Amino acid sequence: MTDDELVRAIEAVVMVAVEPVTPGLLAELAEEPVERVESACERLAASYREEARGFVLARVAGGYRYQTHPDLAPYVERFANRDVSHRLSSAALETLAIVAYRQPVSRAQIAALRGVNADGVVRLLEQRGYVVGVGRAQGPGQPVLYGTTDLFLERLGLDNLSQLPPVEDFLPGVDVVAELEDGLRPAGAPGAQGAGGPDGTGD
Amino acid sequence: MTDDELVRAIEAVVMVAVEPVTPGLLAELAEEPVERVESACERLAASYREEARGFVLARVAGGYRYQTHPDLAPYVERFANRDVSHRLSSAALETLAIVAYRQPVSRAQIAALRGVNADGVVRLLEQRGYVVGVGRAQGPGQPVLYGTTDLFLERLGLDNLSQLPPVEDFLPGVDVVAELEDGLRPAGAPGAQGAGGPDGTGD
Amino acid sequence: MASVVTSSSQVAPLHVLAGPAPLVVTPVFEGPIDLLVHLVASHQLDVLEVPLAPVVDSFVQVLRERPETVPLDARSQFLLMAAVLVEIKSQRLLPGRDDVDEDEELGCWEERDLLLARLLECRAYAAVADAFVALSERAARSVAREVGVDDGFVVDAPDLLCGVTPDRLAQAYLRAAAERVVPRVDLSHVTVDTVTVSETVRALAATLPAAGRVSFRELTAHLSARIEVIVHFLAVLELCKLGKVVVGQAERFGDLEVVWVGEAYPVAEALVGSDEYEG
Repeated sequence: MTDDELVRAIEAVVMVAVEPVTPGLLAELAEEPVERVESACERLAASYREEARGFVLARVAGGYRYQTHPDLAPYVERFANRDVSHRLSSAALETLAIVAYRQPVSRAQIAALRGVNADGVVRLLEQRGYVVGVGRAQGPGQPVLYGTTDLFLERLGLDNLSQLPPVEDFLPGVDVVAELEDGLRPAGAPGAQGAGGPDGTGD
Repeated sequence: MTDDELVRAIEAVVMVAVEPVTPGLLAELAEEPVERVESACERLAASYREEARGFVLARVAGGYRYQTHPDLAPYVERFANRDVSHRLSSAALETLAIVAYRQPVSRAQIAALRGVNADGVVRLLEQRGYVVGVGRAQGPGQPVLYGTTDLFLERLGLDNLSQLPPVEDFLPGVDVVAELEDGLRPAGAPGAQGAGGPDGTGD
Repeated sequence: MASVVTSSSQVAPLHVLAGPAPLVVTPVFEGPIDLLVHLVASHQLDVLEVPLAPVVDSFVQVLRERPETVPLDARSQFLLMAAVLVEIKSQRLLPGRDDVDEDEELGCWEERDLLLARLLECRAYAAVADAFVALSERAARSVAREVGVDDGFVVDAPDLLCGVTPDRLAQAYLRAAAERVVPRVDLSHVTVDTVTVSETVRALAATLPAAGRVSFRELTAHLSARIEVIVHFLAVLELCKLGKVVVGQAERFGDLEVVWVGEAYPVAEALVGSDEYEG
């Protein structure tokens, strides 16, 4: 393997790694001696510094990873704190409601209930501190089970979970059932809010 | 902001993004015009290509993201935990193609075209996150209209729908059309052989 | 491989579907079924001379005896081809061919063109599906970075729950937990025929008892659309099945004669069973 090839392989692997990649693992992947890999990494890191890239190849916790150059922290911070919207989307709110009423619940269970993948929404809710992993389910894969946080209770003005309103109170009357299908209209469509809550037979 | 600063900011922000970053968002963060940001991104992507980096700055689903160079798939594959999940069946792929080219389209329209019920296939595609309800049709029942998602674009490595290969390129050749037409000639029409159709292709 | 009892000996087979076509054996034809369809469609073989029952029988026999020799593709191909043959033959057997007016003939072409367009479009999408696979395989060779912002960066969490009350949360739960209502299928694009078989059965039951012996041609003389003739044909068959009429034919391919033999004024409800023909 030429030096160039080795450097390219390092760039590719480190780019997609979530955790710092050890020189040992890189050496294994490239089938090259660790020393050679390590010196290639150092050269690469130096070249990024010289070229004044917006990122650096940092040696962290025994491995290499890409991180942003400290100079650019203001942009990264602004990016991280950007507020796409100041409200939860209805998809996120529904997911939060499922966690609130069904906790502890796994992402797969949420997805099964909502009919769509829930990973992104759960991650958002977790980032915002409204839900948190509270344990792991038995069984294959031992998926994380989620529950709501104190912050969630606080923001809703509740003392504890037993104060969540019983959902039965919101089940529609028989006369409303006929209008349920209209409730499938995407939220925000004119009239969607009208008939005392959109669809939902509760089961 | 100098060109160099802009490029560094772009590198930093895209490096920490989980999803493709739109030029609009980059422009907002850098407080620069979108056009300038976009051309800086293009120059940056070109420079990575020229330097034969192990990663590329790709334009996918309307934004920029870092991804590994295809050459290095052998190294990355052994490392990244990829969703090598189940391939789509040809029925699912054909339905996906119909949604992609005809969106927004209802399940009934898909079924009418394919000649078979499309509910199961559409549900599968929805679960996989490739299609999503994008609205409702006017008219009785207000059926859900489906369109493709950003994930679909990402999986195909496309920036936007206009990059889909033109469907005309995939129409069968003239010989096949003639044969299909033969098979469809109103059978038993005594003069059908010579009379030719209104389309004039006759035999 | 295919011995064809026609004047023409060099006929290109119809490449409608890939894969080996199931073979069929009939008194006048022996060979792949797609070739049979091609010969019929190109008028090199008169479909009226091809009994279709043996075609199906021989295929079913092969299915029974050596099911492993008929892959799924071949089975579906056979079904498609057999359906095409049955359709062609049933159209030829329908009376009233000679006096179709030009509009209807045009309508027929129009229908055929629509069908052709649909077939072509489906074919194109199938090819596109292959292109999608190629595209996604190419795209899969690149892996996207999805590492996200480092924990070192402070992320202020704005109150996204601003304005959300416990009641709204409960309603959101009901929305989420509700069984997904299956959207009704939109039939608005389907042209609904104005006349159905069951209606026609009732109409015939009202008129036939007093009509005596009528020919099917007379019975359908006032009709302008082919679909109405077909509906009448199905209605007569339905009445025949119910034992209300007897259908006779003086000569092969001669006009059908219809005679009412049921009670004079049948109760309409007795004929309700034919509703399933609707649509």
